[in-house]
Amino acid sequence: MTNHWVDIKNADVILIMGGNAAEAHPCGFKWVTEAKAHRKARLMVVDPRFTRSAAMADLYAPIRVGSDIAFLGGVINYLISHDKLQMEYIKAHTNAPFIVGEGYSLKDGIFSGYDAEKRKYDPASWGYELDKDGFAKVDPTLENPRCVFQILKQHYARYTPELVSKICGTPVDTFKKVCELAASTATPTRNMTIMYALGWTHHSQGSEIIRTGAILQLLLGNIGVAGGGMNALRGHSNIQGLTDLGLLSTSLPGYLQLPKDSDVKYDDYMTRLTPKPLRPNSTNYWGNYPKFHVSLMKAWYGKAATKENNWAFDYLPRYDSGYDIIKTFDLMYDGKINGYICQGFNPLSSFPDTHKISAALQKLKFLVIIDPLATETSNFWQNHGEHNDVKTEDIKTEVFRLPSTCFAEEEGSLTNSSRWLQWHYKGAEPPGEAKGDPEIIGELFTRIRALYAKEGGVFPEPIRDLTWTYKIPTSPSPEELAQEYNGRALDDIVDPKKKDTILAKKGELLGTFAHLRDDGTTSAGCWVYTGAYTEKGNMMARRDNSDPYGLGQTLNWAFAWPVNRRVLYNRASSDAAGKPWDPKRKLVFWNGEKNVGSDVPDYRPDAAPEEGVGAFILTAEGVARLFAPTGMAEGPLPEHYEPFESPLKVNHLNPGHADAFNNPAARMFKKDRAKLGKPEQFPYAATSYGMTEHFHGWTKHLKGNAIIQPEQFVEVGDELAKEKGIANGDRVKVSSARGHIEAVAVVTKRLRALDCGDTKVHQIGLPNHWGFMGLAKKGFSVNTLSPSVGDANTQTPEYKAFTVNIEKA
Amino acid sequence: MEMNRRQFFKTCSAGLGGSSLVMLGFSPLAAQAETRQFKLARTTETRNTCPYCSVGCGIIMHSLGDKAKNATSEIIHIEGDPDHPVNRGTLCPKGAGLLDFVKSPSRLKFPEVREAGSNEWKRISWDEALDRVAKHMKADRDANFTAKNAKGDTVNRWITTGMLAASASSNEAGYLTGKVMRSLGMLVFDNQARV
Amino acid sequence: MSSLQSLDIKRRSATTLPSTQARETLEVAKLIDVSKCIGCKACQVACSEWNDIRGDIGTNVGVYDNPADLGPKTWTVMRYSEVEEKKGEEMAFEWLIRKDGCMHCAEPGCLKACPSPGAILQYSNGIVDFIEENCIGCGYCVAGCPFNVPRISKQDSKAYKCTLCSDRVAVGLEPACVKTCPTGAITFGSKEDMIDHAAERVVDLKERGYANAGLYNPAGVGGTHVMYVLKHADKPEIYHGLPKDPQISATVGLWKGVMKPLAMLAMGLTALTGFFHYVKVGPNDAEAHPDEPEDGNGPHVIRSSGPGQMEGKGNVNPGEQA
Amino acid sequence: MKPLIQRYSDSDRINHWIVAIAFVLAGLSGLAMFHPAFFSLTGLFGGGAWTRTLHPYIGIVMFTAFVSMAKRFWKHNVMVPVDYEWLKLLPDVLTNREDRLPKIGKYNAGQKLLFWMLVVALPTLFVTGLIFWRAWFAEYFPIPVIRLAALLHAVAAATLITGILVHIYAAIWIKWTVGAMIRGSVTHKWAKAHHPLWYREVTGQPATPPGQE
Repeated sequence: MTNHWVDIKNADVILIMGGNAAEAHPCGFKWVTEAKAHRKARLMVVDPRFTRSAAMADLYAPIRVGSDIAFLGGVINYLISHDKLQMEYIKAHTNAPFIVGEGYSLKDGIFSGYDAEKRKYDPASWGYELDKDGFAKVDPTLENPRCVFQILKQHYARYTPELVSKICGTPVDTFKKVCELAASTATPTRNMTIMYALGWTHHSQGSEIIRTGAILQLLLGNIGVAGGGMNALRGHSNIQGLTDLGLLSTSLPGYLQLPKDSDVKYDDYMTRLTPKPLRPNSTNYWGNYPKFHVSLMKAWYGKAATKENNWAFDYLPRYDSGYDIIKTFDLMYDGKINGYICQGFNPLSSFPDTHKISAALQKLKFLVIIDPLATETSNFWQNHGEHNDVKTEDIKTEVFRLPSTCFAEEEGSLTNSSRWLQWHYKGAEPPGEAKGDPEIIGELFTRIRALYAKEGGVFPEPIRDLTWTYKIPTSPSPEELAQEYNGRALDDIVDPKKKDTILAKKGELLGTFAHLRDDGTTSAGCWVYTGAYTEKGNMMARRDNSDPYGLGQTLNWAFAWPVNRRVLYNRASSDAAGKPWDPKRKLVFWNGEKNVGSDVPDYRPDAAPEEGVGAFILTAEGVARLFAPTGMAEGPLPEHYEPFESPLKVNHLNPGHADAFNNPAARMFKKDRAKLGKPEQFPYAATSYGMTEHFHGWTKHLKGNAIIQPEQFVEVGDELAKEKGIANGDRVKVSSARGHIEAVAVVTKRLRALDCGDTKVHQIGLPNHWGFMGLAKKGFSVNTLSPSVGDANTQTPEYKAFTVNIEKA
Repeated sequence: MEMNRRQFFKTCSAGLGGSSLVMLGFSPLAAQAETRQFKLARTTETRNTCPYCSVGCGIIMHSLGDKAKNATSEIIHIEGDPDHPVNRGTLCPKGAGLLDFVKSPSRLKFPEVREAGSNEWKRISWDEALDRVAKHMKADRDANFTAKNAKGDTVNRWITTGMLAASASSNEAGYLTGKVMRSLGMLVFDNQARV
Repeated sequence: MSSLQSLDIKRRSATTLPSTQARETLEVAKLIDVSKCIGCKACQVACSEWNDIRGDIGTNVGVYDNPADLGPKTWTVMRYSEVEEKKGEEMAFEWLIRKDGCMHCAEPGCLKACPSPGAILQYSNGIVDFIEENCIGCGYCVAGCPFNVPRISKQDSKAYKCTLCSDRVAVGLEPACVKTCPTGAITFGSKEDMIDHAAERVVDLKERGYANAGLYNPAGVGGTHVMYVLKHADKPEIYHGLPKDPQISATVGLWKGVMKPLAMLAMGLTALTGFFHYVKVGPNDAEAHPDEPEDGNGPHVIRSSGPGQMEGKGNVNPGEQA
Repeated sequence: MKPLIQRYSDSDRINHWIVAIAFVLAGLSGLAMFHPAFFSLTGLFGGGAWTRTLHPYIGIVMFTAFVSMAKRFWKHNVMVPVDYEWLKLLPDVLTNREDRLPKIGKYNAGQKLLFWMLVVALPTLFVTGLIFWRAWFAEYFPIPVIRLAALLHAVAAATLITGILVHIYAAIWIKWTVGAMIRGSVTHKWAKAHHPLWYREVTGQPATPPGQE
């Protein structure tokens, strides 16, 4: 989240789209009801279903699954055509004035630089026009036809209300009401917050949907302000933490990246990942990449990482491509993966195309499960009739199931959506012989290291040299690990501006990542977390919940990364001159000497307004990127494309170009593309999601939750049900090109048929909480139906938009 | 309670006896009416965070005993932490049911292995389980480690064994897992952020 | 009599004498603001977790209402209704979700109907509580309650319902469902505070187009210690059958009201009349009349209306008649 | 030893006393649950819960036994014109001036009315009792029906008890009547005095009521 949970109470308008906060984050949703009760805020929900969030909304708009970019593009069109823009904010804090190079173009939904075979773009043509010093040219008057603002206007001129209504199926008048309510926050004294979750990420153009939301918020001046922001409501208690710690295929901790094959030399890697500022006044904080990287390598390899061996650069694996879960299980399906470790994860239920996942798992030589619960994946080799029809004797996988502790039996920190690292304590002994995760990993690693020491083996150096200074080698303690990722001074750190002052003495825990060095004199396992465990103690365990400014800024509760900033880009809560947009909701402003306020400035504290330092310190531009020349796989501006399985036969935005029907840059393997359903056999749009009573597949193992939602069901609109002769409570069979499931039908008025031009689109809801294990009634994995195709940038599977057929069972 | 045959006869004899007793003034005292005793009166409180969604609600776990050595601290109740600035003591239907997670009959208790082709779990010791896994991993790494790519550049990667890390494990466990798996050269490595 | 001093008893079931009246304690109330309720069932789970009760894992019959009804191990349950109602000028689709459970009436129908002394207590703070040790499992409370809340367990034939967490309130804590409610739809405090809070909420709801928003605190049962804020207070029945003007049914009123003294009187007077009649008129003894000639020597006719009785079979025990 | 006339057969009497005993037990347990003053009567049945458990079963015994009794006695209880005459002379009945009463058969009008009251009350008790028998049947009935059943049950029970009190008193008041139901036989005098037509019927003697010649 750019802001945080409690800050939602400061909002005047709340848009919940691509998420269902009332059901998936009820205690966070409290702050929506607080905003409604105490600020007269208005809640609007845009969702294919009338969810329990919609039950609380002042305005609900139905939408066809997968057409979010068209909807948001339409709102942007409305803002521009009705001049409902916060122009001062746009000029001060966005790259609207930047001038784009001539090479850029968009025709029939395809941007310049597209290679049709490789389904890849070369972003070179999207770059800014640079001056002789390498800085981007700007036109403060915003008149230049190739400045970002004009290109944006031109781009979204096509998203007229009528076309949006035809693509999304949302009635025009309802759509206009959403636009008016959003437009009402174009003034400095009214802010809108957007709360989204997997409803936006689970698409083949998920990242671009989120960028469209960000553009919308920037045009309204709602980023970096109290009650504003782009707020991703993360799914798991520590999904934010593990993302920050770089537990993703090509990542390193702190959003650093692993080297590629093409980074043959250390300098290639460094130059590729250390950006140059695009404006003279841009902080361009990523320019400190070497400090973070070297500190990481010192934390991991200690003395073995020296300047001479480029800080143990070759100890890091280089990647030829990402190994996301769709690619992984495709390789596994082809027998190219021998071993797999599932720690607290249930792929058989949560990955797309369950039959393919099951077939892939059967090819494994060994599978290791580390989990507190008995999951479906651990029993993938058992035949459970229609719910898991496999031949046990033919499956040769050796499966190890290791019992781990649950939250109550372990100590450590979790990072929530608001980037708060919160420490928790152990309250009970684990059942039986269960062990904590650090102990299991510690035991495993020390044995592997011992085997390499005894028997030798291939490239043992990184295993031998990995720092392991834990008092109990087989069971590293949470404090030791927290101190390691926080980072230490390996030598006295001197203040570059004032040579006599020592910022941190040798051996001390560092207080901020500003003290990190690229000369090997500092270590930090995860630079964004520096400041979590300092000489002043465990900041994550702080419990002072005082809120001195009444804006919900509880800076002394736990620790928020980066350096306890609670609202990111909070300098943008003031104008160019440093004066707050809204005097009643001040975040960070210039008080004549310093940038101060109710939050730790996301900005150089002593940067005076005259210096014109941009408020977005991590971008090379120094300001927010309406137009993104780099970073996105499918284009600098979000464009609407259909999901890979769409009930429509044509993309009404770009009917002319075959490649522009769905995301031209999304990767899909041949065998998965062959299993895409056509509207003729599978006419109904479907989306899979979670209910408030259950947490994914965990809580079906819990009696309390099994009672309140005992049996698998699908939600069917009453019009479609009448057509198909399905009565409420009947058993129905839902099938896609990849398989079928059976469940009870909940016939409801909360799912309406949508008119998308000449096609009437029915939508079906598929909650995914059941399986062949647990206390609740046995059920099917809903992902038996979902397609194996992911977002072009993150490869997050398209769980939220595919097509199915339905009939009485 | 419903009458069955054995109870019927027992009743008749008791009824006769009982009524005669009543006549002699020995009527059973009206039971002491009492609301339920407050069950948290002497429990130990431990602060924790709900493991489910990313609101990160604060919870208080009440466990038996006062941490005396001989008393195993069993959790008997979990409630919201009123001091936590986000949930202020509230919990959603999942958080409010956390006790059933700690107590779930599906909790795994012992390391088990399913041998190739077998159709049942076999309980094994931690040592055996970890040794066999370590051997599997080393064997696969040694067999399939890619030191150089087709062009001959150093890549040092191992892509034939992968891992999915738990998004409910702590930052400390996550950091250690990341550090260990990268030291082995693992690229097939993800967590729930991917889905 | 309850051993918890802080919960003084105002009224005991099946007890003709008044309970202790000396102390005046704070009257508490739980306010359920349906307009803020997201139907997440956290209150159901918190209630079952606090009270250590778990209903059965049922089936889905096509609705979200799980469990389908209150039960001996389900003391509160969410009821879902999909309706079209007026909002401002035009009709709008609404998903009304109401937390059902004991209303803790000021005039509790259950307590009035209960035949067992001390099985149902009304404390001076307004809580109506079932004391299961004294419950005889007759089910009268089910008949007495205007909201159909009490449930009799098939397992132990005891009556169960929401206790408004009398054990927590007794030590000064708020009920478990109140504490856990994520959106603060359920609030707890003095009845006075809750009425004020409800008034604030009604103002906000009226501004959002719900002209008939109001507080549901039915006078028919003397007001309740569980109150609702409803967007459509003029039509409570659309909230899955919330009674419009609940009160103790006339039939129960009769049965547990006038019938009792009337019946006692009838039986008492009959017995007394008989006794004094006997005192006055004395026995009617045919044997006291003088003998008649036919008396002594008539034939021994032993014949009765019963079948199979053989004539003349003397079965009279001579000693009997003397 | 005076000669006797058979008034009730053995099975009549057994049947009657089964109903009577069941009535007492059902009555006491019913009253225990009807009025708080009587709640201590639950002690006779081993406590409140046992009282609630046993009452319906006892009620069923009473009802079934009464059905067979009704089959036996209903013919003698059909109202005839002379009964209404008898009723008009109630003051004479109550002051033992039987001589002024018309000649009546096996049962007088009071007894007949009681019989028909029972024929109404007991089935009502049975049906309404089943309806709100919480353990087995109550769940199948809507609550308003249960409320009505409870009320009718109370009304029928009160009527029944009052009626039986009169019945018991009458049996004590008219001497030797209890003996008639216990041993089954009455003396000639008793029969002639109280039930002359019945007397004539069983003995073939013209019955001249005592004190009238």
